Amino acid sequence: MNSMNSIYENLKSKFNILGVDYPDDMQMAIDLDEKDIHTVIVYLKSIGYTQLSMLTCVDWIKEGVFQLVYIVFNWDNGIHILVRTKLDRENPKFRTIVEIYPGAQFYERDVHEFFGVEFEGNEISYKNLFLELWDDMPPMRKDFDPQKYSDEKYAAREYKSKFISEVGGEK
Amino acid sequence: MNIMNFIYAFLLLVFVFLFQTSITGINRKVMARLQRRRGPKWYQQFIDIFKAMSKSSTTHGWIFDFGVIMALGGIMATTILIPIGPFKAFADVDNIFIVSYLLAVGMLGMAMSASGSGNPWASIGVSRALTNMLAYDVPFMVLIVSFIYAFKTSSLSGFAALQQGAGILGWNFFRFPLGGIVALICLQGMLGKKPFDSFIAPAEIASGPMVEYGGRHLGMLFLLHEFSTFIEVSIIVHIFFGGGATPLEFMVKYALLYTFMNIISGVFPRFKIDQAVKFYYKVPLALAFIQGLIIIFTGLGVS
Amino acid sequence: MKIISNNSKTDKEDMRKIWEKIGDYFRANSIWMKWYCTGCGAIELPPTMTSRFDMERLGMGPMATPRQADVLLITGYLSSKTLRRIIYSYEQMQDPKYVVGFGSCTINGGIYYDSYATMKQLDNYLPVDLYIAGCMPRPEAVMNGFDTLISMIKKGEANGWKHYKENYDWYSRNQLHSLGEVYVKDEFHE
Amino acid sequence: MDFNALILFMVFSAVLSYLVSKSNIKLGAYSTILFSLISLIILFLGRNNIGNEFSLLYMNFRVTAIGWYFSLIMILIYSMTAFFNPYWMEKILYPSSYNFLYLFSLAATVGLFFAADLITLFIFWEVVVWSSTFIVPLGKSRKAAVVYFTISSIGSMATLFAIMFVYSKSGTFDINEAFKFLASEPLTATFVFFTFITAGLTKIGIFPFHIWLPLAHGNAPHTFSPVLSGGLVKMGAFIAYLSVGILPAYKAFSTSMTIMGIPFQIYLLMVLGAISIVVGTLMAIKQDDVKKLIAYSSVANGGYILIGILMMDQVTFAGSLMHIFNHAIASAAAFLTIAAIAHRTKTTKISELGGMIHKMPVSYVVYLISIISLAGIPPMGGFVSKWLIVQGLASKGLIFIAFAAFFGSIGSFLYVFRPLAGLFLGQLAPKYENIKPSTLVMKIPMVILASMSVFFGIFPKYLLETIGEIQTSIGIDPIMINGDTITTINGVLNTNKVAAIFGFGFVISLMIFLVLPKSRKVGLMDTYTSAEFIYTPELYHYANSFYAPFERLYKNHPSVEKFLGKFAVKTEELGILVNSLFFSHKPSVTVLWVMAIATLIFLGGVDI
Repeated sequence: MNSMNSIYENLKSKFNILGVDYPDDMQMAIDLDEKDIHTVIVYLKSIGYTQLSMLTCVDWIKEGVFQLVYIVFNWDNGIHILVRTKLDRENPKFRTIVEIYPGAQFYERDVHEFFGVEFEGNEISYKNLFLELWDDMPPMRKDFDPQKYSDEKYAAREYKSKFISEVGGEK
Repeated sequence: MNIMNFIYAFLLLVFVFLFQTSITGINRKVMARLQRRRGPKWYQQFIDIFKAMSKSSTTHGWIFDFGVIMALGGIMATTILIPIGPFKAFADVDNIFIVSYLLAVGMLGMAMSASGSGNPWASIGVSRALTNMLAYDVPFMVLIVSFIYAFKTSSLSGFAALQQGAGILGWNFFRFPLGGIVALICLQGMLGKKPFDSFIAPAEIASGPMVEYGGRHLGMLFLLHEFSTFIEVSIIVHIFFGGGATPLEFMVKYALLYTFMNIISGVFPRFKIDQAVKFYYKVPLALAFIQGLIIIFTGLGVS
Repeated sequence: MKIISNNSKTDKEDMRKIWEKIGDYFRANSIWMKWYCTGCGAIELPPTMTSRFDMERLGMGPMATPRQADVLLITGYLSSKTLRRIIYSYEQMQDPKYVVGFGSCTINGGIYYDSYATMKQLDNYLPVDLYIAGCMPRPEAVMNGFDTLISMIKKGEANGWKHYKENYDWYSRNQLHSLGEVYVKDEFHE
Repeated sequence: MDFNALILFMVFSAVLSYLVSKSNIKLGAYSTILFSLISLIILFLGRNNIGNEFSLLYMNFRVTAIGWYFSLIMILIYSMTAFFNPYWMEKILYPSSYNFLYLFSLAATVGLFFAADLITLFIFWEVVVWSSTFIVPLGKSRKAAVVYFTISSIGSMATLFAIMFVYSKSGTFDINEAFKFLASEPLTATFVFFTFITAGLTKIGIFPFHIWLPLAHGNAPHTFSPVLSGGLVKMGAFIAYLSVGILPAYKAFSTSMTIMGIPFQIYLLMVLGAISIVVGTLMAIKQDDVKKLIAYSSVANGGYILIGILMMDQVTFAGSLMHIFNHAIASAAAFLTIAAIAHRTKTTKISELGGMIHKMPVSYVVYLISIISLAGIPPMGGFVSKWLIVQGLASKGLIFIAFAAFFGSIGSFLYVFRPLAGLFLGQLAPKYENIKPSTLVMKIPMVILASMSVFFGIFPKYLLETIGEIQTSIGIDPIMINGDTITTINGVLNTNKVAAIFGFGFVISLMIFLVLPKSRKVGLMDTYTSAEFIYTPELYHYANSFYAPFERLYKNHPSVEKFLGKFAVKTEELGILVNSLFFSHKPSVTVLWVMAIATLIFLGGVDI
């Protein structure tokens, strides 16, 4: 565990880290303010975290906040670092990191399509990726009700009664 | 060339259809038993053909239809040329070169209509089929040339007659073992059976040329497949296994040879098309040349 | 498990012409299958084909393209994107054609009943001749289902394709309501 | 109307068409059609002229049966292709000189075939080479003309040398007498045989000299390449015939060593013919430009013709003479259809075209018939000639030559099908959506040539009887033919019966087709796409690198062009070396030579 502490000490000395957490062995999560994300990611990439494993978004609807999570991975020491930040939920805007990790292009398209987070600087993030002809709010948000959408969009089969026993088990 | 010939020809076609389709049905059962399953009814092949013919179909233009008609017409014409035992629909037309070149009419007709359908899978399948033809046909023809030089005849019944006298050992398959091996390998390519069937690979190129056929086109192409199988196997039976003194003898030899080839194809994976060409131009071609030189210079086995 | 077949009518007298009867006999005994591997049911088909159950006994075999196939097996849940491709593929098949729905996802949406992407009842969009219940039906159930399909075809009851042709507008209205439009342009095939 | 008037008329018509096209180009082009058709009729009707001799401006001619046969083919090809001239007038740089050269080269070829002595033969040979060399650059590239001329001049210089050598020995130029003395001297006969036949090899395009064919045919104006491939290549066959038929090759080489029963000199040339079949087929399968493809197919078919002529026996020789006729018609018809397409779509590349059948069905049918004949498939004429050649080879037991023959004929299925699938069938590109079909005047020659292929495929009697006459006039026993049943030593072919059976089979399959339930017409884009929606026909058309797996097998093959290129570079370096040694101004070189000479004198002890 000492290597994790040394990395944390090293980061703590350079950046203003709001919080730290160790969700699993070989994993370290650090919370940062919005504006530090780019500098930290560039620094991490320079010291060996060459792979962006994941960029995703978590919808904390009670706090009215979107949480962006960047997971970067170092092939040499095998450690994942989760860089997390919080965005205002009403109009979530953020700068793209395509110049740092070109692979982020599709992750940002995915996050935009399912959460509605705008990424300036990555112009194709506005095109849809998985959903075809989608006509409703981004579906991964907690305030989206899939059951209502499904019932209204796809006609369900009407059964005379909920349970077979009521029907008397007709052949 | 009078009306009787054409009636004989029509009866020959009907007989070949019944005989060959039931043999295919039996072979499907043999293949199933090879894979430890029960396999379909023996007349399943008839049902498949008639079912395909009973369905409606779509066409992509006049060349799509004309190609299929020309292909089946060409193959039927070639079937008429083939003698069955002593019986021949038309006198002295069963020259080996006429048969193999008229076979090409069927191949060209199907190729034309397949690429006329506008589907790239079909054109890829056709380009593989023609390359496959270039691979298996050349060693076989080199062999045939040396046989013609040795036996001074190039008609199938002529070849068969020369081997009738001396029982099993009189067959060319045993008098020219190298030639016999080359012939069987080339027959496997002609039939488009397993090791050399990359041109109708179902998973790879969506069954190649057959991709756009449904309904009556598919039924006619099944017929075409049956007739062309009959032609190819009977060429080998006439030249290498002594044809048939009686039609029954010919049918028995035919059935055994075709089943043997099916069993071989049951246990083989599939060659890529350029592997098939490389294979044919190494072993079979060398054997064909060796056999040819033996025949021409030493005359061993000809007397 | 009772197999629900959606157009099971009482056996009224048989008004098919002799030619159709013969055709139905052939079509019943040799059904070529274009299985469209959607969802988790496709894995049930190899065991149905291989030595233990051997579907070829019934005259059934796989075919590569919709043009050659008679029956379209829908083996699992259908997202809206897949449903568009299935409708396109169904329309490419030659009449008479049949549709068999595998598993509860095609009958009533199954475990994905509340998903925003999957449809809940297949026969709103395609004329389904036969459903095979189960999540997913084992090869025994699949073979039993095929047997029922064969007897339906023999009796001339499996004419979902006629039903599709006759009230095509009802089907296309359902399709457009659920899918927006069937023939879409996407980024990769401009 | 004896033939010296014919030759005069043709030369005069060339000049006349030049003058006419000076005033009005279109009229000039139509005059080429008119004059070539008139000369065709004169020649055809003047068949009884065979045997008489005449002389013109101290050049004497003799009308032989084979000469008449060759010139009939030549004029037929020229007249049919002339129908296309009017449409290319504005595309060609100097149209009036094109018309003149077109008819002038025709007159020269006819003169060549009727030459009585070697000098006239050589004169007309050079006239043809010069006139066609001037026509080729009117198309796209000068380089093609340069390569064409250099290789033709290699041939003509060698033949000129042979003629002069023979004259010095025999004292006469007359074709029949000049070569008689060679029968007794095998060594000089071999020498004369090889030098005299080189002109033929270069013109047919046999293996080492085949480089000019794709260049010249590919870049010549569209309306001249049919003549180049159908007609001019046959002149080479005439020279090959002279060097085997008139020059007593078999008698002279009877004492020399034989391979498989054939004198080694002739067998060597047959091996060259076999190599050119294989090379022509392999290169034709690879081509993307249809004109180059058909040019390489002419190389392959030239190989067949050479092998047939060199055998000089009853069956193979008849097969090759008939193959000259069939190949001339079929490759001319194929080139004409490609010219008709290029006229509308401005390109002959397979990868840029597709689905032409929907726009030009007549050219499709003509192209189909001509490639069936080129590939040698039964109902067409090509089959009869290839059948004869293969029967002859089989009866002589030449399995290596037969291997090349079969490789060529089955390989021809591949390369004839590539344009069929890539150019005519498949998806129609939207940019060719509204092109008009070929005009009526274009359709006439195409239909005539195609129907000729079909006619001579079913009734080869008329053709084979004239060939039989030629064989008797040369002294080999003629092809046995009685009412369309061709009998050879070990094979019988009755083309009527084969055609009737093919028709019978076709009728039965047509009836089966009509009995079954009707099919619904669907567009080309409504096709199996593994359930994906497609909207761009060009992306869905499979045309370029059609035989990719097969082409990969011989991707980096040794090529004559590269070899010659390296050879040229080596000679250049040698030249620079010599220049630097002997012609440089540097004093050190002169000092070197002074010392060298001094030491030589010292060593040699020259007694001054």
